[in-house]
Amino acid sequence: MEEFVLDTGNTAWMLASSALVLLMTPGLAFFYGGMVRGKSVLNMMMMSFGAMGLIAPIWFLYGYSGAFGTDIGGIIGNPFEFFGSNNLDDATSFVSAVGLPVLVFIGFQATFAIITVALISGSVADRMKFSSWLVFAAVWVTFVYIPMAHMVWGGGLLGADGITSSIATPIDFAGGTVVHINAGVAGLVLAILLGRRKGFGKEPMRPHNLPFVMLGAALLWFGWFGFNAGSELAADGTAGRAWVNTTAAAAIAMIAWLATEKVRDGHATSLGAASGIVAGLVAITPAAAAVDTVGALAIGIIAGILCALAVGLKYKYGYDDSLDVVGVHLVGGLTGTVLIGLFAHVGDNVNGTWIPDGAMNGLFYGGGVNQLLAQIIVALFAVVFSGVLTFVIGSIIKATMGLRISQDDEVSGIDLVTHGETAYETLGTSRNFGEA
Amino acid sequence: MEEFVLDTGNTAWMLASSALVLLMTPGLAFFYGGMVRGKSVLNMMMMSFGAMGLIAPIWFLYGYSGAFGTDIGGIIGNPFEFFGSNNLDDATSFVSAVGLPVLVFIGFQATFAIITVALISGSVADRMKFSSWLVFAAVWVTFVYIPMAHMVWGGGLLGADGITSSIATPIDFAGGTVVHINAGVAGLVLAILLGRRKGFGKEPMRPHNLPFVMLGAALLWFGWFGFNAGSELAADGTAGRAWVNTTAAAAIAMIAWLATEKVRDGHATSLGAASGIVAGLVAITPAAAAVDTVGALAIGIIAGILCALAVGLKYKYGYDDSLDVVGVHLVGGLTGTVLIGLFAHVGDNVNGTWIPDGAMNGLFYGGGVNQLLAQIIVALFAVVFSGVLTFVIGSIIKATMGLRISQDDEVSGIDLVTHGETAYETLGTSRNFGEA
Amino acid sequence: MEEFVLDTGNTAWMLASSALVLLMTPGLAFFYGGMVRGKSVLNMMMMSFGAMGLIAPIWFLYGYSGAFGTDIGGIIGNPFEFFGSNNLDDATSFVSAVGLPVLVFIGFQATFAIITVALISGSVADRMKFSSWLVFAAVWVTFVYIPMAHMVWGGGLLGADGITSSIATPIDFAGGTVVHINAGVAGLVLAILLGRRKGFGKEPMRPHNLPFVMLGAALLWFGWFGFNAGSELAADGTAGRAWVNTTAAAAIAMIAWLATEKVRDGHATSLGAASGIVAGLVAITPAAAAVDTVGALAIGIIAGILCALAVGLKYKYGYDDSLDVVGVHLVGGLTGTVLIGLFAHVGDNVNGTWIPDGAMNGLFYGGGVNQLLAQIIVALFAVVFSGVLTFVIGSIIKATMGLRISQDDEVSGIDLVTHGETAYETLGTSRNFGEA
Amino acid sequence: MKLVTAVIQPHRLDDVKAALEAAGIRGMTVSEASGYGRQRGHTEVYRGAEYTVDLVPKVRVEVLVEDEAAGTVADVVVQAAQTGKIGDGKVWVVPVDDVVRVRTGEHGPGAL
Amino acid sequence: MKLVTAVIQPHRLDDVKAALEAAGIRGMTVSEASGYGRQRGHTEVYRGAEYTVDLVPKVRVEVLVEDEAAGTVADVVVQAAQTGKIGDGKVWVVPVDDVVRVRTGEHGPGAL
Amino acid sequence: MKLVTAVIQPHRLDDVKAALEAAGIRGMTVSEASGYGRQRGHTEVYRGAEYTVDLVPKVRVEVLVEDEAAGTVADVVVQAAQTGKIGDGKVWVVPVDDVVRVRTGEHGPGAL
Ligand SMILES: Nc1ncnc2c1ncn2[C@@H]1O[C@H](COP(=O)(O)OP(=O)(O)O)[C@@H](O)[C@H]1O
Ligand SMILES: Nc1ncnc2c1ncn2[C@@H]1O[C@H](COP(=O)(O)OP(=O)(O)O)[C@@H](O)[C@H]1O
Ligand SMILES: Nc1ncnc2c1ncn2[C@@H]1O[C@H](COP(=O)(O)OP(=O)(O)O)[C@@H](O)[C@H]1O
Repeated sequence: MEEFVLDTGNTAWMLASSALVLLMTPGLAFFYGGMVRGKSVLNMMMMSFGAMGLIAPIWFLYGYSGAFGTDIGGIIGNPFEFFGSNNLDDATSFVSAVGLPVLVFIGFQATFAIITVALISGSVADRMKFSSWLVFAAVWVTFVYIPMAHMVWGGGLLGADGITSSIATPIDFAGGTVVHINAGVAGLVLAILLGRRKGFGKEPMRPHNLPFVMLGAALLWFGWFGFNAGSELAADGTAGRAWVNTTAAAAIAMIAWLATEKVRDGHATSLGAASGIVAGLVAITPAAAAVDTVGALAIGIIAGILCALAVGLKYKYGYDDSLDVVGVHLVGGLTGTVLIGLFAHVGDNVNGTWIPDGAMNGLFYGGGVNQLLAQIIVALFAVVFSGVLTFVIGSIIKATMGLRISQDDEVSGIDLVTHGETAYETLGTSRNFGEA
Repeated sequence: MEEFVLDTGNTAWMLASSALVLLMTPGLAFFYGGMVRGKSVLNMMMMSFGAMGLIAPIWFLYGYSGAFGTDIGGIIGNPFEFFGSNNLDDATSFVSAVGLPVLVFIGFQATFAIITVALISGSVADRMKFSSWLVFAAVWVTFVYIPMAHMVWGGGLLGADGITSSIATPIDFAGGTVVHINAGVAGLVLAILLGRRKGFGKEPMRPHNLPFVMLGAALLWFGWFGFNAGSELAADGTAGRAWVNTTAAAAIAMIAWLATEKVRDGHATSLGAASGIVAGLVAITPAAAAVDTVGALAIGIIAGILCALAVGLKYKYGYDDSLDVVGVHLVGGLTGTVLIGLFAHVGDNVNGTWIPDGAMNGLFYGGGVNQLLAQIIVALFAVVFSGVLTFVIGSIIKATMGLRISQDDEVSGIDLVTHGETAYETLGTSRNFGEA
Repeated sequence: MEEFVLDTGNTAWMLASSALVLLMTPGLAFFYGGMVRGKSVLNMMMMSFGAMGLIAPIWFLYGYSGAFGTDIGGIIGNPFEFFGSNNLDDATSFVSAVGLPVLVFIGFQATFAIITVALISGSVADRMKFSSWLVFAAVWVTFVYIPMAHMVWGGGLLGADGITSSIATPIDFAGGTVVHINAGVAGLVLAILLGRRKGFGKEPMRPHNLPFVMLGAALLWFGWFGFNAGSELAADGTAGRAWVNTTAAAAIAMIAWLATEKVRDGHATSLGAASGIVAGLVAITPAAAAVDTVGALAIGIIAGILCALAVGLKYKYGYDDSLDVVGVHLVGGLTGTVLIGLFAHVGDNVNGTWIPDGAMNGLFYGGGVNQLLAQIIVALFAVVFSGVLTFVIGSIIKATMGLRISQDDEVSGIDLVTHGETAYETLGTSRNFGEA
Repeated sequence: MKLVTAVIQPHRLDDVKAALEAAGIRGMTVSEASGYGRQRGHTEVYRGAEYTVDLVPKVRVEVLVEDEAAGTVADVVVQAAQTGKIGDGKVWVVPVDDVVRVRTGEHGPGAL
Repeated sequence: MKLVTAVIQPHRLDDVKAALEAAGIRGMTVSEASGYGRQRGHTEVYRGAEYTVDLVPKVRVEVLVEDEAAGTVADVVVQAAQTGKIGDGKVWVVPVDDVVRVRTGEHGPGAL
Repeated sequence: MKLVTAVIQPHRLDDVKAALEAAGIRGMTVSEASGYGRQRGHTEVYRGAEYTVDLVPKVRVEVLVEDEAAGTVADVVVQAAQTGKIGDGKVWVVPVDDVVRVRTGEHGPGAL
């Protein structure tokens, strides 16, 4: 019989990482909340907080089991196996090899499910019914996120023995497909189902509080260390590699975005800096330990430029992806996932890098095209899977409870109408009025 | 002779946990600061920051020794034993069994003393003299917090060999009595001694910045991982259990509070979400590793509903507990402390749970009523102890230096009058004026 | 051949510490950003974020190698040795003794380089060309920071075998010279080269958002645990000592600053509390594990008072060190560095303290004047080194691309002119206008 | 000359601006205000206590015009701002003795 | 018709609102302002430098009334806003040529 | 009495205040506004989309004066606020029937 040997160091790092990733969702609430107009900031934040409230219990009840339980058809794990986070055994768990108590891993994974759902909310700003959002969140995590997590990390179709097994094992270190492509596609589909905000493309709809956007970007970067370096599930040199690559990519993507803006519009904006950071973080996520420092910088630069260009697409094609879930998360996620096929680099001289068995170096590092092919196949699969299922779920909600608030309410502001509040004290109750 | 064997993993987790809990107090400053009107936000925050400034030195000088020094009459430890954090010995310390250097434990405990004092400030918003607050903080931590910490954690009257020893060992994993009931009662007593704010019950006194309230709630949740999972003093499966239960309870309490509001008032507010999170965190604190996932969810739901209802009591009974220290911390702390008697659950199949020797499962898990009784006794003891001593301390300060600023100053705003500042640049010095 | 033995506990703490220190720079962005007027907050924050974007890649490419590569003349390490973070070997690295993968150490050190550069930006508020700032940042880190880091920590002139080797080994636990004196002097020189802001000394230029200043101070304190306790590079009792001393000094320095203000101006301000915290953190940085609790409190009190007085000097001498880089970082850094010569205390009874071989107790603890002398020499060397080089770099940029925006642009606001944005939605696009 | 002042619903500002521009008006001054009138503010509930917010957000638009244009301008604003719901606001006209353009020091109708 | 404008201490607004309502006034427009006058602002010290803030927060209340009511309304406001301390503010009355209710297009006293 | 209202560039406020003080004016009321006129706002680009911000920040200064002082005061303001660039703003003068000092209830010129 196996015995569980606790590694307190790895456990310490994973407890900290779990806390860090949990903080990303409020960070996102500020990143998104600062970007909307002052009349809908609370609703924007409530979509993130609501995701925390709903998804955590779902994860602890059946989500973990559905993702990491015994495989059923390559699509999903048995949701009843560890129902209620029961029937767990540290000695035989998924993470026993690194001396990690399985409950810590469950907590860590819960934070991934939460943030993925919250990411989607950026595309529905200012106009989605809050009740429909909550229903969507619960249904989507169940039928889209949990299967995707299983397929990639739980031994399903997108893992080592999955659809690309004859080509190469796909690499997704920390969630490029499960989190970013998944949320990005869902955001696009929801934005289309919802329709455009009144005034989209005509009015500026400027961010009402850019320091909040920067606060959000900072908390996201900080939390992302848990996301990427934590995905090693251990405190070792590979975690160090992920830490360094994460910082390198986020930093240079910010510079690349600013440079793109400067050339195109004449100004390097703070909104661009915040967006560039996130674009770099998104793109490096699947590649975090699979590339060397130069590879991380290359991925960061490419993602910074591509995402800076991609956020303009919505005006061209007329879908109101309000806060650029598509431009940043879908495009960034695809960029990182595919570039692994070029830049994956494990070998002598490259401290800390790691790729799974069956994966190989990228095209630029002598590994041929196989890895690139595998990455592209997985990315496309994720796009189609998430797109079709999100469309079905969104359409059913639209047909039943409806997706959107009335246009009058949208004009008055969803904070006031839906939540009965305004974010800041305004005329009539401000410092200068009433009781002085 | 014993020898100290350092466990770097446990130490790593406790260094991180200590930092996390320290961050809770600024988090509280934002949680509270966003809730007051714009003319008193700085004073609100200064009460939390002032607590950090005063309590940390007190703790390092005599506080730790008073709480964890050799027991004197079950009430307090010898405050001179480790005066100035000297005479420490890792090998014989309270925490040597987990390989933790005692200084790390002293730092961790300092953060608990700080936040407990800061919590009280919510009930005295807008009107307490800042000098009196500082004196109160120093005196209260000395005569109320330190003895309470000793009684519960330092081997005193509320521990294994204390007043309930013939019934059951009370369970307080991370500070339900010491921190939340204690601060909640103190807040109630101070609010009564101070009297109501001008306009209480008549004017809205709306939160001036709800995103700040949400930032505060987020930082509190984040820091609470150090508080609860850190209270295990080790990086192991029990810490993982505390992590998961903390998240489960906070999440579901938010949903429960929102649901209560929606039914009662018709709106699910962001203030409610933030408050619900804190209510869940408070309630799960004493129970963090003593219940299973379902128990944590149950405690969260009950606390969310009860606290949402309890915050209305102040209007009924006419005490101005301005920011609901009573409604959230006292009611939430009592809820969690008592519900342990129903939900405590250790045994096969429940990964990571832990209760002290002499404690037993709750009523719903076959342990009978003993644990429930012990929990109720301890809670009542804490209410009376904190209530009486706070009343004495508050009354003395009221009679000597006075507790309250003048009503004119209250109307003008305590920020301007007491601190000589206003939080935001206002008309006359704003962006649009002066040097544009 | 040596073999590398991973210590997961130390690695866990250093991964967390690295994340903490990285968060300090956004923290600084808020600390500084809240202090400027509303028309230049974004530029203020962008100087910090820009430093993150530029310095991280530089550090991973040649910075680490320049600081910790094979010594060249006591001044710098070989920048090509580990170019691109390659050619690393955990077994022979600088940090192999504590079982830390060298990549983790590289990441940790990157965050120090970033924050040091960002600190300087406080003295150039509202008026420096953003392009010139970016060029300055890249050049300065290369020619000033990297050599200084090498001299103090990489085995150069200010280390054990350096210029004071015949007197005593200088003590700089976490960066009093490398970070604070260095940035403080650079800030002074840049402020003089730039000249004063229009209206300096005549108009209030009040902080536009004091809660942001407090948020910044809180994040700095939180991150500083990584900075100071992380500088032990291990999770042990000395890290615990650094944690406790950091908190003690920050807390009491806040109180000391507030008391100084109260006596001098009649008000204890929130700006003073935030500033006092930072002053205490700066001063304890070099001494973090070299003094006992009482020493830490003494250093905190002295730094709090001195810095509170020093921030007034700019009005007397007429240099526009806008946000007090000199008054807080230079004065605080010098205070801490010199006071080590009085308060250094290692020995029985003092848990966790540590000083390097060749260093000795301070004057007040029986060590004589040698340590004091060594500290003063090192401090003066750093002042001169940083001063001269910063002057040369700043003058060249001034003569070529120019340092300063036009006065018209300064009056209009650098956010709008340089970044094409305003921080908050203002009249014309606010909640009340346009689409309601 | 006359000063036409309009207190309107914030979300009508864009239409009012467009209508005035169409009517040949080349300048105006806009500011934030709060209105109190037949239109009652919404009710808010904070932690169990209910309050009525009786001041509702409005926007004030001021236009200086020549005497003979005052009536037309007022009508243009009324038409553009009208939604037919309570709270649409008021427009009023006040006599003006003189107007000066700061840039040039010019007085009278030419300063408009 | 007349426009009565009052610049008052912010904390008197509630009483002024109540007094006007009691006097039968059904509408008004309120906005933020800063006053400069005999009442000097407070002195602030920031990091050792002292500044006088010479603009103090005020609230502006505007009420459109029929000609004969102007005096009464001004008096009602003065009474409700008075504290007797320097800085209580000013009330002034301006003639108005016409008033229109935006909702209905009605002109004159009926539009009030 | 007259009410002199000036809408000026925000950064001229200090000079206008100083000039009025030098001219013996002891009180004024200041508020924020946005101007729309010949001076066009700047163009902003957000994530690839371009917008023109057509309302630019202005400050409104109001001074109540005796009839005969109105012209001088207007000129003083114009001189102090002038930069010669488009967007300098407007000054206008409106007749006032009565002024009351809230503190004392005093009417007329003595209330100024
Ligand atoms: N007598 C008045 N004096 C000044 N402003 C008024 C007056 N009456 C109404 N207003 C302004 O007009 C707005 C709309 O008035 P209200 O009575 O709510 O609706 P309506 O004009 O459609 O009947 C108010 O919010 C207020 O700003
Ligand atoms: N001549 C004036 N024109 C316009 N507003 C004025 C004038 N004088 C005073 N005020 C306004 O009235 C307010 C109170 O005036 P102040 O001189 O301070 O006190 P008091 O009116 O009680 O003598 C000022 O803050 C300003 O808003
Ligand atoms: N007809 C008007 N009515 C009211 N305010 C006006 C009018 N025309 C201009 N203004 C105000 O004067 C400001 C400056 O006007 P503008 O046409 O930009 O420049 P200038 O007065 O120098 O020709 C505007 O921003 C606006 O606030």
